[in-house]
Amino acid sequence: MVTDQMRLNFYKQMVRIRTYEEMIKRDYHADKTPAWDIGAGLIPGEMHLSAGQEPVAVGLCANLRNDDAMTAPHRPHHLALAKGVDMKAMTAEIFGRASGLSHGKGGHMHLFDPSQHFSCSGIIAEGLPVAVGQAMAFSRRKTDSVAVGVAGEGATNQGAFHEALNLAAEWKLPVVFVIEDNDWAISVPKKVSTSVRDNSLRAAAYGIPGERVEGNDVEKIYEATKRAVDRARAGGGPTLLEIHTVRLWGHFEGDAQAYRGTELAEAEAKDPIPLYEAKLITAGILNETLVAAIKLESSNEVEAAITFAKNSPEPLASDVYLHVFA
Amino acid sequence: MVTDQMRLNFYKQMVRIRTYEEMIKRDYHADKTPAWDIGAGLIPGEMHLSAGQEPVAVGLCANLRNDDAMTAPHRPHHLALAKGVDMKAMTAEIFGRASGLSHGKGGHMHLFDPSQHFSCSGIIAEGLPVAVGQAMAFSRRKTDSVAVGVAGEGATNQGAFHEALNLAAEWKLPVVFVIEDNDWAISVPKKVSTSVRDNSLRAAAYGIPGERVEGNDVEKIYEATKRAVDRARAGGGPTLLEIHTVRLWGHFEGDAQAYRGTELAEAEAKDPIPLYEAKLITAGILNETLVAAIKLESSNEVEAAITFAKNSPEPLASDVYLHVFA
Amino acid sequence: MTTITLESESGTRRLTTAKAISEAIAQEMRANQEVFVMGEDVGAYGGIFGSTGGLFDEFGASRIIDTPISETGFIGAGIGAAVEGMRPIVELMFVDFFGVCMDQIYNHMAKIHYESGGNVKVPMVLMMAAGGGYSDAAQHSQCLWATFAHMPGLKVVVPSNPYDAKGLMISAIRDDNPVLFMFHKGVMGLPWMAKNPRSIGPVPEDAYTVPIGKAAVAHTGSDVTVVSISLSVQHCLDVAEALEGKISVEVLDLRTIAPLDRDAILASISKTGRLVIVDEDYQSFGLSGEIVATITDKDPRLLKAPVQRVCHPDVPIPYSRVLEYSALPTREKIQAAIHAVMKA
Amino acid sequence: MTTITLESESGTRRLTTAKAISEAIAQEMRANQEVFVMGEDVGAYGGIFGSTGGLFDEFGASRIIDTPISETGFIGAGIGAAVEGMRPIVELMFVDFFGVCMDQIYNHMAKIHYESGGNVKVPMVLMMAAGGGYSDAAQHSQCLWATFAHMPGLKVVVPSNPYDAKGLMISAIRDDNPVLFMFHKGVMGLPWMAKNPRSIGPVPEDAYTVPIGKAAVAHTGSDVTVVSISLSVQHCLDVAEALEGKISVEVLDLRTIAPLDRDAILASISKTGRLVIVDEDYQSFGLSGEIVATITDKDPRLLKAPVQRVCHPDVPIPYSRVLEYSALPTREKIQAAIHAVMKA
Ligand SMILES: Cc1ncc(C[n+]2csc(CCOP(=O)(O)OP(=O)(O)O)c2C)c(N)n1
Ligand SMILES: Cc1ncc(C[n+]2csc(CCOP(=O)(O)OP(=O)(O)O)c2C)c(N)n1
Ligand SMILES: [Mg+2]
Ligand SMILES: [Mg+2]
Repeated sequence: MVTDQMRLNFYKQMVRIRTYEEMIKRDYHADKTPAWDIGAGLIPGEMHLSAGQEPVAVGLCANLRNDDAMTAPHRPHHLALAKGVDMKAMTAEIFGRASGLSHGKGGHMHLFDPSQHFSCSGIIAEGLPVAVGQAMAFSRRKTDSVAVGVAGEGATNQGAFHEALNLAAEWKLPVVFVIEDNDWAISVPKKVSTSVRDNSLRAAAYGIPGERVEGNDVEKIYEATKRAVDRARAGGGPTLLEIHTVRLWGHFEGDAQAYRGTELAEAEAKDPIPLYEAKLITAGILNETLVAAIKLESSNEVEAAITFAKNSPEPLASDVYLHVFA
Repeated sequence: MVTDQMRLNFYKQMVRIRTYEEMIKRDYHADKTPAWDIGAGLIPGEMHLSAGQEPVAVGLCANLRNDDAMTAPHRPHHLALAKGVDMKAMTAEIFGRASGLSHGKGGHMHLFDPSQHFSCSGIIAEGLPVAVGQAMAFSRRKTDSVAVGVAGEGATNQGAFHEALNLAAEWKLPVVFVIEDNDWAISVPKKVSTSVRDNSLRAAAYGIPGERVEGNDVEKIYEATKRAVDRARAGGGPTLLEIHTVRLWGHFEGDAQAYRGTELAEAEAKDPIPLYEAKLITAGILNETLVAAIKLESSNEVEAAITFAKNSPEPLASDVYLHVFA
Repeated sequence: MTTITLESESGTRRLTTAKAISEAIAQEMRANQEVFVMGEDVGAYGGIFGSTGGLFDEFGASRIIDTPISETGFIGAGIGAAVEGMRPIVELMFVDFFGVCMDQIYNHMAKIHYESGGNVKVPMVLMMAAGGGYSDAAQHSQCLWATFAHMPGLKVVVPSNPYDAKGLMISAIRDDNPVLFMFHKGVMGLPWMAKNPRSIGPVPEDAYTVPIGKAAVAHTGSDVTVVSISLSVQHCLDVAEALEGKISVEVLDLRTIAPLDRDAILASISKTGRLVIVDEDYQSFGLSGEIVATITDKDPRLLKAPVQRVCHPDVPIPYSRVLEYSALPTREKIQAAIHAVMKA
Repeated sequence: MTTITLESESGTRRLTTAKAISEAIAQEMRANQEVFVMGEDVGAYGGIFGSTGGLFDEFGASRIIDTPISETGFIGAGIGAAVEGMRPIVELMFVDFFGVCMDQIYNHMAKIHYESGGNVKVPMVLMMAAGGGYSDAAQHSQCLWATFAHMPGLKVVVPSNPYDAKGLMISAIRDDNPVLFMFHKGVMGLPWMAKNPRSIGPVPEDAYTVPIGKAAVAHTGSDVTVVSISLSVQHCLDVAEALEGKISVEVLDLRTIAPLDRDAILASISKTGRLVIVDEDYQSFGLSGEIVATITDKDPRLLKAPVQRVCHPDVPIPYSRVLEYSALPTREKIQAAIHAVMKA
């Protein structure tokens, strides 16, 4: 049962994540011009932002505890924040600072927070087997923690997806596989890459439950992921969920998205945050004052994290030799 | 429609293959003792024989032409012989001779016959994508040839299986995927490795037809593979077939098979050749004289091939440097 | 960074390396119906690093094929098409992803010819981006060319400039062997990367070849031999030019790493006796060791001084700019190494 | 071949390398509940190369886990269990299969510690068989240790005898880093392979460690240094013994390839000035080059003669015995190389 309290919290968290992505986007682009250079500026390197996919992270993580594990893909910020990764340390990492989660060694695609059992990786689908192994540890130690492996719809055609699902199913491990279907893998639409329209159909190949959630609706996502997480926690084994969501921005920052044509405008009209905001206002859970306060609170928090990052020292050049071996 | 003529031919071919495997087994073990050494003797190295699986090769290949392609796995002899690979050149290859298919460079797991578009590889499931590519060439050139990718049931849990099926389905290529389910992957039984009992169920993950054939019955196999090959040839796209067969001998020669326990005796009772022989005798298609003649013809052919191999020269030591580049 | 014009004063046509590559592919595709391109985002997008820019418009979806994220699947499919006699060009977006498809690359693409005793050919190009310098971190910045060069059966070309890129791509497509065509992102002349002036240069319009397996003396000198490959060659040339009149630096651009042009290495070191190796790939068990061994196989006395290796140290590639540049071979480090080898 | 008894006259316990490895695993499993084993045929079968013999009987299916043929899946699962603090031992049956799972090995297992800035540990052993000599052809006979050594973040051990194998396995299990434990099939002392007498030897019963990263002088000498690893060390020792009284051969058994014991190499070459490298891995871009570069980094004049490399030539591994042995480093070739380096 989704309570109004939970609804308000869903909204807050989605706003928090969106604010984060907007401000990262701002600072990412701030100093890369005039001759745009991906390696220049305060935040160098590739940047995959998650605007539009907040409902997945928020609905899913509402079911998770600190001791539950998650492996996220190359587009990880929404998941990290919803999972509880410290915003300051994460931001400092994205800014490549010594105070970052990995002291500047990891960057935006390699966020590691052991306290949240959170990690991500830039190699498509290859985080899924790692989640299976975390679940293996949980089940061997007889805890009731669960592991969640998150990947995009494009990732479902990678061999690692198949192997991970089969292992988890065969060993009946507490894993939830969450596929974020945002219709695109960079410039390649699902229909030219994936031989089934609905990836949850692939659950049949492993004899596990599969479900597709339409609508990018945080409440429906919460409920579907709750069923899956509860099942895993209770020893019922893995579930494959595909959640239809939307990629509001480019694959990475700098992506002109010419390949999207008119679909881009359609996608923009599906922004889940204003839609949910309107719904909660209609339901009397939100009002304009509250909205403004929530947004202000979010920007304050994010600005503080960014300020922390900017004020943190860079790593020492000689630190490059540290942490090759434990 | 399976005619009596075809039945007789099925029987002959199965006997031919079995005879081949028996004689290879004999010569493989002949000179490895007293201290058994896998690398010693006339035929060194690993040896995966196919006794029990003849119905798959014979039923399948009855539908194939020279210009159809096949990629076979590490257990390839039955498939190679049924596909039409020259027995003498193949045997010489297995004996490591200069007159072999690959002048002694390939060996039993690397039989290549371009005239039959036949190849095999020792890496589990990795032949399947290659078959997809051969089908791609056929379809781009608008021929009606088909490609067949063969793998064991253990191979279906390898990522390459998944990727190959998705590609073939997405591109609607003329491929038939044939899974030989002999219940075992070396010492690991299907039930502890595969999360579905029936691999043909996995066709649903690609939106293609899937079918399981029980009984290790050459006629049923012929009919099922005919449906699949005809569909592929007609532009109807790929099919996934799982054929239940039996591994009568060890995974490789020298395998003591302790892990099989009582199942081994059960398997031996399922030898498809005496069963089919009895059926054809009952049906009046075969009689004892004919059986003896067929067996004699087979052993003559195989002995001739082995004699050819044994009498062929070894490659020159300096040939090791040839054929790195074309 | 200077602004780069696409037309030089003399009227010589100047192209970026990316454009030189896609032009090479286009010309071969026009000439040969059996050539086609496969990979992720090679179609409408034009390749993440521009290697297939414009091809989709000319050749359409049937010959410029966007694939699922199934590298084992589509590289394997390329192999299958190649053994049937087609000439596929397959793109693996980043070399760093080799681990999801190395079996197809190494156990199949590279070995089929040998295993078949020469009876099956695999005429295929596998192209891929390499290299760092823009904070793409540990999984998107590697070079790894020595990994492929270590394993027999592959030709591995790694051009440093547009002219060589076009000529080597045409050679690669026409070669009957599998060729790995590795381009450093920094030599591509991309509009969204640091602008390296040497990544744009004169490229003849007609199809021409640059031979696979032949190094080029990119800068002639007599005091010290600097052997390098790919983007690092550009840095070496900058340094060699800066040192002109002071130290006479010979820069050898290997262009191909397998097969290695050992004669060119021996010829240069016989002249200079002093060796600097500049390589963005991980230092140990890589290119630098093989270059040295090429010399000591012949005669260690060819070396008058300890060898200077300016390579990526044996650490994974860090994200932060300060850390990454602390690891990368830079002009400063190259210059310091040249001074060191001259003093020794 | 001589017959080998499992009890020497003196009563010292003698084990095969396979048994030494499985004993090491058993002892660590008894001591630490977090250790478990995963892989294909590691259970009732006992490992295709005997590395897990007897473990299933003692520890059962819950700790000795037979996996599907899903190397990416189960190596990834090992990594996941390791980051949660368990100590998995995962077997990849043949190193040749690395290509189906290299992403887990190299982009994950090896890099997580660095990428996490030291916050996440991956205490895991990945063991695998390597090497040829028994006609298992191109896809089942490779060594490839230099491939792994080239890429930072992995420790790579390659024992040549039972004593080292047990001690290195215990060190590997206790190490907080991912360790690749590579065993040549020829050193395992398997009942179904050529019987190499040095593959059986004295092994203390108690748990003990052999340090990772330390070479051993397996035979002391002063005329020539022969550096080798794995099964080739056994051949080098045979040759060194045969040459006793004629040429004083120092045999250095590296035991670990990454990190490489450069001090041991330099110490020996400083003494002898003559170098032979014997390596069953592909020659180019491999171990031999790095050994040479270790020396020329310091001083090329340490080398009094051209280096002799007795390595697998740069060709895929052929099937036929005559072809394979034409490529493999044999006692004859090692001896010839020693004579050559002494004459130069
Ligand atoms: C194995 C591998 N192949 C290719 C890539 C390059 N790549 C990065 S993101 C991406 C698209 C991923 O699509 P999807 O899984 O749908 O996730 P999304 O980006 O839509 O969130 C690709 C192809 C990669 N990182 N890893
Ligand atoms: C990628 C890979 N992993 C493991 C192996 C080792 N191996 C060879 S055959 C085999 C079992 C194959 O079982 P299955 O696919 O059922 O074929 P079968 O042997 O029963 O014919 C294994 C694990 C391999 N060759 N390749
Ligand atoms: Mg997507
Ligand atoms: Mg089987």
